[in-house]
Amino acid sequence: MNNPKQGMTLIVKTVTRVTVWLIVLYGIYLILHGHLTPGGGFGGGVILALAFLNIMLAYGRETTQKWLNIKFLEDIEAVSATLFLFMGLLGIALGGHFLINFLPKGSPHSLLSAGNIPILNVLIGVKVAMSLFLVVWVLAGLHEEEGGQS
Amino acid sequence: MILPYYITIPLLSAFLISLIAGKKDKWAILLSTTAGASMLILSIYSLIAQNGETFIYKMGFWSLPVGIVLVQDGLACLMLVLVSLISFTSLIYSVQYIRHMDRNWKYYALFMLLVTGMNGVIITGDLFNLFVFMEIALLSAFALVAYGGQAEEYEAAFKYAVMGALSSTLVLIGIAILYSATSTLTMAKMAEKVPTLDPRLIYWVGGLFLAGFGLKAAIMPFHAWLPDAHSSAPAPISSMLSGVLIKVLGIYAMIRLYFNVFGAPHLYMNVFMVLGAISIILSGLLSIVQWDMKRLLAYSSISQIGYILVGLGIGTPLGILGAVFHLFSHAIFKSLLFYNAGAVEMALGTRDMRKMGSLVHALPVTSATSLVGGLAISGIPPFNGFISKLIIIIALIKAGAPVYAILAVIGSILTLGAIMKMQRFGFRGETEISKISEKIGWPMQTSMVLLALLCLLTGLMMLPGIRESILDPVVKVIVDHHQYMQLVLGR
Amino acid sequence: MTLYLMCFALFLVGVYGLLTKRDLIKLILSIAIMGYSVNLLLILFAYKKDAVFPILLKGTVQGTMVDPLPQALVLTSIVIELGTTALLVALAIRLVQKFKTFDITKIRRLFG
Amino acid sequence: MPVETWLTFILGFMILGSIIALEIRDILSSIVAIGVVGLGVSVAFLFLQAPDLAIVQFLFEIFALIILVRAFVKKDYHIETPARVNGFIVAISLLVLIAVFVSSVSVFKLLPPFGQPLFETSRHYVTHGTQETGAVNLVTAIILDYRAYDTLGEVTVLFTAILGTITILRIRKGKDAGRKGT
Repeated sequence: MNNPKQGMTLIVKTVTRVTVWLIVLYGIYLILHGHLTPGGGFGGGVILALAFLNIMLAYGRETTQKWLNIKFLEDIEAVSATLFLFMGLLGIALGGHFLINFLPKGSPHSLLSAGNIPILNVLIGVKVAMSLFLVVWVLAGLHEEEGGQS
Repeated sequence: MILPYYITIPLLSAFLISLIAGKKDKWAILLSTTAGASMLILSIYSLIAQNGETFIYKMGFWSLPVGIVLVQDGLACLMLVLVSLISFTSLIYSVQYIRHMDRNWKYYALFMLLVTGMNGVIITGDLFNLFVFMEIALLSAFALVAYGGQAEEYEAAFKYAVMGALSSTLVLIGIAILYSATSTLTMAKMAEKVPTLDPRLIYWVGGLFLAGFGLKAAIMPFHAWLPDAHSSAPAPISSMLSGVLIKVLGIYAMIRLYFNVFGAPHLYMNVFMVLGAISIILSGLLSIVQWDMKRLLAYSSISQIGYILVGLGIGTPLGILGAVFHLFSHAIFKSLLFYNAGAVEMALGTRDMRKMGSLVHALPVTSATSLVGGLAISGIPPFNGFISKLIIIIALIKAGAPVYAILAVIGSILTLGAIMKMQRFGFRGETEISKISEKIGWPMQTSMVLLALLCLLTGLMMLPGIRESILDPVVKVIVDHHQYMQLVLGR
Repeated sequence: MTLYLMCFALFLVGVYGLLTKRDLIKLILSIAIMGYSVNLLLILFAYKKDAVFPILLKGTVQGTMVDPLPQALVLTSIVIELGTTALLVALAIRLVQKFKTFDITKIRRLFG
Repeated sequence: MPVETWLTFILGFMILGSIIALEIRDILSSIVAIGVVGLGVSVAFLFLQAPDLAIVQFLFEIFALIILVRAFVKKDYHIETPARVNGFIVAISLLVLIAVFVSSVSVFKLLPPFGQPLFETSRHYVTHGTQETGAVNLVTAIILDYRAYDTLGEVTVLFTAILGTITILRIRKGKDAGRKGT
């Protein structure tokens, strides 16, 4: 934690490299099974954000900036919100009402069921992940910049 | 049905602005003004086409207590027109005003989110949904108040944010208790069940809502944040906050709850009258002693909110007509006055009236329109403010509350004094000012002239033919509280 | 009934902090406490005796369920509270940068 | 032990934790105490049969802690200045709050007692939810189908919050740095 720009020690970096994928996998699992098990887009999205955060803390800000294009993340955030709105507008086009569940419902307990719900869950998951990561990114960035000045 | 488009148009424009704006603000301006104009057209069209009817829109086609319902009745229509009007002129005004600060698309995206939140609050028929959209409007308002990036702006925004968070929590507790007692969130369904509940419960929950929405409307004991926030924000945002935000989040939500859901309990009508009278007198006095032009206007906003509350508290159709009309006209002239203050601040770089002088030659349009706005707010005849205040005072006398009528007249004189001070020192002082740092361009002039004309023209809304089609349905919604429930539930 | 009252007391602890504390961070924490209490109150209202969580499990016959609607509301309100907290923290950081203090009584350039 | 007893313990512990968080001088301990209270909420959600919420509350709690610690503790680690607490204000606010609390006692008595909700609107969700939406998790069915409009608003709130945060924290340069304060 001494120099936030360089990140932490090699041990932490190596462990992070392995565990981040597990965390991401778990987040994706939670999001996709949102209509079947507890969790859903919000929980899964936070887990994804925590995975990104893990990278940021372990590898430091500069390396993370190389890996993750921040502007791109902002765009993904806006796109996922827009797509949520478009799902609602598609409801008007296909079902006659805003945000109507227009896809076939399928049989309960299967992964591809419940019409719109899995799609909306994925959109929310992406949106939450990006938003929360960006919040911490911006808040943390301000500090380091201030540190650089003084 | 056009109801969901009041949400989707501003929301889509906010999302698209953040996607395609890039670094410059050109696209942002284009998109947001297009959205603003289309909402203005939509809302005026629906006001004309409404014809006293009530439209219901079921979100996702779920039957009533299960899903969320949107309701568009006379009151909602009028508020939508008001929000679209003020937001459209503010957007035009912003084009020059914000460029003088910086060129950033984020301002326009946040502005459209603010409009989304207010529209959502207006058209919803569901109590929790009202809370969610209230939060959208509040969060964007916090960020917009802090937009200028000065120390005072952060301080004002922080104060506003803490107060806003407290009021939202109070409202949410009220919603939770009402849900537990009635087992529904649809306001019409709640209204159906309220008569079966113990009145003590309604009084207590009403107290929570009074504190929560009173904080948002800045009624007198809860007003501490307003003068700071409204004077520190950029001028177009001040006019949005003072003109429509406190009315939509505060007064409109209170009308829906206390009149349409609770059925206008007597206790709260009296509380409205008392708090309204306190607001009129105290903040009238406070506004006279201010030397900061925008602070003066901010205090006078609290005083005018007091008039609206007193009018609502009378409870007679005439009083409510006055309150609704005053709500409408106050939005127009207060926004106009804030535009003027913003123009003066931009030209002179200060808001302190002691440093100003005669601006009649330097800023002809601004000083002329400020005279119109000032006369309207202090209730001088041909302007709309005169008519609305007159109706409230007549209603007070008719309802047998002469004390309140005298207080209202005194408040009007206090407002006149404050406005005279603003005119005397701010626009028509002794020292002739010829050198201004920045010219007021056509976008700002257009919006000022437009609102000044409307100050005169909206007085025509009281003419017999127009009044029946626009204002009377609104009054009917508020007075006849069973009607709302029956229309929404389809009985 | 006792539980409702305790939850309301938790809310009042938050309000007490908001009224008396003079530290920027303490104010933010007080708002967080109020948020917890409201969320918990909603879920307390939803609880039904001997009921199970509102998720159908495969192959089992489930008994009565607790009220799912407040759970959905609380999910929304948790997210809203996080958004408010983030915004408040951002404002507080800026205030500390400008005024070099955490004490709200010393941050008084405006009055009113 | 019945649920009520457990919840009474948890709630008492939460009230204690929040008082400690408010009264303690050290800001890091204060933030950690709030985190513990948040975890208490999460456990209470588990007892109240809301696993969805327990997960989300737990995760958002961690996140709020990260934000708070990252924002305030790292560089300007500070100990609260021993502010002269105005005894008058404390006494007045305590009196008012106690009055509110006492008045609330009779109101909470009027509500349906703990464990017996009215369950009118929600009966529809429980009996028809899976059949109408296809989702077996009824909370998901509500937030993404019955009340999807709320969720659209919620997504917008998050969007607004992040946009606002970026706007507030954006680095300002150029001519506005010289803009006159009033």
